[in-house]
Amino acid sequence: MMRDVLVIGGGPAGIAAAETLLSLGKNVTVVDSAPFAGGVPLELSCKGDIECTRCHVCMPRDAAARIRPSECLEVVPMASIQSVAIEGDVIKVNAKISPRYVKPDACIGCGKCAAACPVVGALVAPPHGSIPNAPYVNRELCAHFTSKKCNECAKVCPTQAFNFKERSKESRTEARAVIVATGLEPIDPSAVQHYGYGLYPDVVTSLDAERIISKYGELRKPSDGQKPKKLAIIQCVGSRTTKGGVEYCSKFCCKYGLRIARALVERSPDSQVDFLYMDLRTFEPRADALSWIGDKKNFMISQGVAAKVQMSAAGKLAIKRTTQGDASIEEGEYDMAVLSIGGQPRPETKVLAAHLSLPQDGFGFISADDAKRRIFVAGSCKGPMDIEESFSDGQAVGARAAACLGVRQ
Amino acid sequence: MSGNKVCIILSDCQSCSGLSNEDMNRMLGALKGGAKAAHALIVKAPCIKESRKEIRTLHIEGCDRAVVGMWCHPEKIGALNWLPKKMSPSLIEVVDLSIFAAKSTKCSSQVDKYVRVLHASAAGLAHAEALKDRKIPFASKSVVVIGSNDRAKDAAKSLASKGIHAKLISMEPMPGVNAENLEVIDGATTEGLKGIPGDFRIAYSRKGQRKETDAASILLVSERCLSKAVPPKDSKVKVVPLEQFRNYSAGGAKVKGMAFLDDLQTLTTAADPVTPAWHTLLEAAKTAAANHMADYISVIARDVKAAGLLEMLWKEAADAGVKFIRYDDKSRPKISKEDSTISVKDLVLGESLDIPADVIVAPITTRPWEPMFIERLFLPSDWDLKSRLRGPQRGTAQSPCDGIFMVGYAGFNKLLDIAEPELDSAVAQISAFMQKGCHVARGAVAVIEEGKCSACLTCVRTCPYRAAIMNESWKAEIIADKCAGCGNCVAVCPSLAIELKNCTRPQIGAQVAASTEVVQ
Amino acid sequence: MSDKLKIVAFVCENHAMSAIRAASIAGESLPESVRIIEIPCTGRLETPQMLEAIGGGADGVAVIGCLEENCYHDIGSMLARGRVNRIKDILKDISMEPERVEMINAASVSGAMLMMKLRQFESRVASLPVLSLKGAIQ
Amino acid sequence: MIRAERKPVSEIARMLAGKKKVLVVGCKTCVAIGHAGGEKEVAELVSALRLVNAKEGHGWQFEQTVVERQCEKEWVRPIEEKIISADAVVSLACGLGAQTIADMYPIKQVYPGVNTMFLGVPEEQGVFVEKCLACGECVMFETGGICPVARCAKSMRNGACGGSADGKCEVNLETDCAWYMIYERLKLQGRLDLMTKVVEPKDWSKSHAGGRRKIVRKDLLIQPTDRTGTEVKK
Repeated sequence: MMRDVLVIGGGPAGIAAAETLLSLGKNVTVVDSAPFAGGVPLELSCKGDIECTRCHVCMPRDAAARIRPSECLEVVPMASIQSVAIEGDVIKVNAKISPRYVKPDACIGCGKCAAACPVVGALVAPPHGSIPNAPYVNRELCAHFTSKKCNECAKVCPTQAFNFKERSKESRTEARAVIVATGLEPIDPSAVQHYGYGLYPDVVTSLDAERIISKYGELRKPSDGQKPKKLAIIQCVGSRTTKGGVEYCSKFCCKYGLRIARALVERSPDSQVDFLYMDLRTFEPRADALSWIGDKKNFMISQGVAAKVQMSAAGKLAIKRTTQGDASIEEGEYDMAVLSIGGQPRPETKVLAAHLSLPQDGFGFISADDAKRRIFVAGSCKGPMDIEESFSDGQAVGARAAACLGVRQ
Repeated sequence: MSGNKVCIILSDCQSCSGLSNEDMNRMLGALKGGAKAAHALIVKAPCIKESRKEIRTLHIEGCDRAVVGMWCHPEKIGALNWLPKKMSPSLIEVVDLSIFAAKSTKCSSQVDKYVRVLHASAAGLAHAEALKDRKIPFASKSVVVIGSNDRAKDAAKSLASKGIHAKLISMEPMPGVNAENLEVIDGATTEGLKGIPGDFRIAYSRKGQRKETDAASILLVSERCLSKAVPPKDSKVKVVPLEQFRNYSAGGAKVKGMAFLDDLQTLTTAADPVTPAWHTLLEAAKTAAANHMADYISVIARDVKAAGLLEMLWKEAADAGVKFIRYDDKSRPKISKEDSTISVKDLVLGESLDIPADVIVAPITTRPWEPMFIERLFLPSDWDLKSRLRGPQRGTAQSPCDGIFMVGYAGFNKLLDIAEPELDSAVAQISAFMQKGCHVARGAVAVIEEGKCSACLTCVRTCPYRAAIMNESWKAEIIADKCAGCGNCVAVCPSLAIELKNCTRPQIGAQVAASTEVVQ
Repeated sequence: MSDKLKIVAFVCENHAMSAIRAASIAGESLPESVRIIEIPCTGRLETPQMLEAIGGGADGVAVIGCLEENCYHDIGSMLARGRVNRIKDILKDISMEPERVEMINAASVSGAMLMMKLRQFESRVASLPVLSLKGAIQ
Repeated sequence: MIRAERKPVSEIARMLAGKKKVLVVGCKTCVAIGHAGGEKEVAELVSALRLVNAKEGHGWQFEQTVVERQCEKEWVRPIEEKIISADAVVSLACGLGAQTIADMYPIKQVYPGVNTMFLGVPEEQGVFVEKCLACGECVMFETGGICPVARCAKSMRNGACGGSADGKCEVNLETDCAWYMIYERLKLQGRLDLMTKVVEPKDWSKSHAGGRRKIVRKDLLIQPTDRTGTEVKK
């Protein structure tokens, strides 16, 4: 049936646009390829220990939790867009929804299935601020599909919300306006061999580190589950390079790197954290961005990007890096390395922009929207943005879309 | 303890609670047993339509309030219009017992814990009183934008284009700004603010007269950031502010060396850092290189903050011949007095260089951020500092008071490039706020007991919403329409003169006692 | 060891409660001995209430509020931390263990970390000598 | 305002050893405004003492009350029977209030619950700073409104002692040197000549050094004048 606005992509920008549209009296459908609408912040963890470090992870998720109960909002998760057609002033989109194996309205959020599931990562419980607020079964890992017929979760579920026979289905949506908010895709650093991602288990990307912290509440080494005593945070991985990455600066990794460093330093004063960066491109003045260091001893910040990560004789990670000032090469031994990876446009953004005939720049970012045909673009699919900026942009574009649909003032 | 008016309603969702029938009856017996509730009964699961109707028309004589024990989050059932009609909504407490259930072990061993949780809620609810939130329609239809920079102008214009009557109050004259339903009050300084969201009264003084205007919502737009960077006088170097580089570059003669600085503070002893707009700095450097305004063009910066796609602009400037030099905090660049060069120790190359710099272009922001600006405007007195440290709890531009939005340096101390989307988002939030059309004054507010106040001003200083003020008879008074019911004033008052409705001291004491009691 | 232990947790209804609800949906149950009391903001809590909680038989008092500078009511968790520190001084002064009272800051998204901190607090309180109060506080 | 700070609870508990009925009296003016002895602090002290009582079993029974101003006899009289029926009275008022009760009921043991500290102002919420010594002879007018007696650690009268480093007093590095501030203030007011004025030593007999002091207001005194027609004696 006819909706006012269709938001493609439920990340910070999509959620912000949806919230603004709902408060301006429009009904919204949010289509997202992930199991939960909420985007990358759903996998990120809070970086604050006592004081808030303003990483803005909770801002879009709280907004999603606020708009979740409203009836004028419809969320279609795990949907991959098949075709987009513009007939007259109606935009028709049909998408294929892959099976979730859980009926969201039946789930009462009691959490017993998440406790009962034997395989780590098979049953993904809904994090705070995810829409729909029901778990999702990862078909590759779930023992029901891979090996024996295990249905621990179905046995425990009080409302029989599990339905393993679910098939993927079609969904057709028509709307009078579309907001493209497909966001960014993390850059895979394994293309850059000298960081050793994929070779050494304790070299993790920032997203892996976030998943570990969100799951266990603290950072643990994937190799043996212990807390790392000495770790390095390497900035600009995959960004600002011409070999194995993107040429532009991904803008959010500096803000992210400093906050994950602060979280690790403040939560475990006994572990040593080294922060290796090229340029500090945070948005506050430099003094404010580094004011939290004070006289903490277990934090070292050095300008000079890590050149090489190897396994040292003692089984630790040996990281070669340029040092400040005298531009020599130094090597340090670390238990763990967190690669602060950048972001690049998703393949779906390129396909979608082609469908909607939106102009794209050299890197695949959408460079302009088309208000006449009521097609808008919000968030980091226009250019690298951090969570806060894409949230503001989402609100702005949401209001613009509502204005073009005629808001009664 | 007058616990007799409370009735505990337990929903017998067998499957969701994991309790067998006789567990449920044992629990009902324990609930009746405690002296906390006058009445306890079991109802069918509220997720079934008929049972919702039945609960709606429930009548329990002698009980005007109820604790409803449920086994899933109320949001799953949808709107809470199925609760007993005869009881005031503020006297019904819905408890989600699934939070307390042990996720893996057998549930029947949990009955005592559930009973204790319900008893604690009942003990607290016994002292509650019926409250109602009041909807106060907006008295004014206009929005006041305060700021004397072109971002404030854009904000006011875009609000006016959205059909909202906008008033722009700016300190500096704003010639030639006229649009349909936009009223410009320039050359005015704001004096103070009173009123509640939707009905603000802003006092301002213009040409010596003190006037007042009404507003439903306020947008504070401040672009300037604090800077006392004074260019060095005794050297022969010419300093061009970055903001005026465009008209300088039109007529500027060719010089031997031109240096762009990220922060003039490095050459002077100014305390506060300047946050330059890197987009304008890189554009200026590129145009300088493009029309050969100097033989040696350099950008001297602590960090080259060309974030995002600006990196491409940096690459273009570098290809056009601009040299980028990074210095360290400890070894700052210095202007030599005799010839016009800047000596700086390059961080990457490691040795110190003498950069020819007949002309220095640096961001020198002129108008300082006015601390008094915030003090007069309803926000807590030390808010101007705190506003920069505010967390994301209310989104990007929202201040603690509904209806007041802050953008640019008023919001976060961010680089000016970021203020663009933030401004549009603030305008979006204002149009959403105006769409609401009414301000909800909470029922559960703090109330000051007559005569107990010793006028110590602590609540006035503490209240984040500026709802506590001193009235004419020099006693504290809490404006009920502004209070958000956080209770911080209740805890700081030295004379225990303030009490928060439905969260009073006896209620918390009763809940603490009930939860530490051993259930038989 | 923890069935007899009683920990009273004053939880702020904004970020802290949604963190606990999210953790419960993700399958992490509350530690056995924690009893939750919901208050509009941790800034509402007063020192006598915490002392009466300990006197009334609680072995530990946890005050769970929002992160500082991200508090929904802006200053609540800062004031609460100040009062918890004052209670710690009083407890140390009357030779009781100050570790019985703790301030925990949690954002709505850090459910797992909050449960970990609560479990750590519960084990710390359990390791303290049993609180033998002859008469409860009248 | 008179500023006070509550004594450690253990010290108060030691005073109450062996007592049964304990009355804790607060005061609603200076110590309430200074968050030291108001109703909130009375409640806090009573719950802390109850905890001590539950822990060590002293068998105390507490009664808590607050009077408008404890340094006035008329305000203390309304709680007379409470005082008489109590074995010990803990007064959370400043020294004046505690001694008023002690003088009115000499047989009662009145214990101070707070240490009366100084006359001070709130520098920030929760931070109280001493700014007056009540030395009996105010000289503030010739030092630009900054009292050198109270705010200089050595009460210098003729300029700084010379030990201060970048404006901070050598005795306590947190506090500003009073004479540094006086110089800045006089420079602002254009009265720098006062810095060079030599002032004779201070007459400390007007302060507490001259024994307990007394103010007599003839216009308020309700007393027959002395038959011999001489002035009323000091």
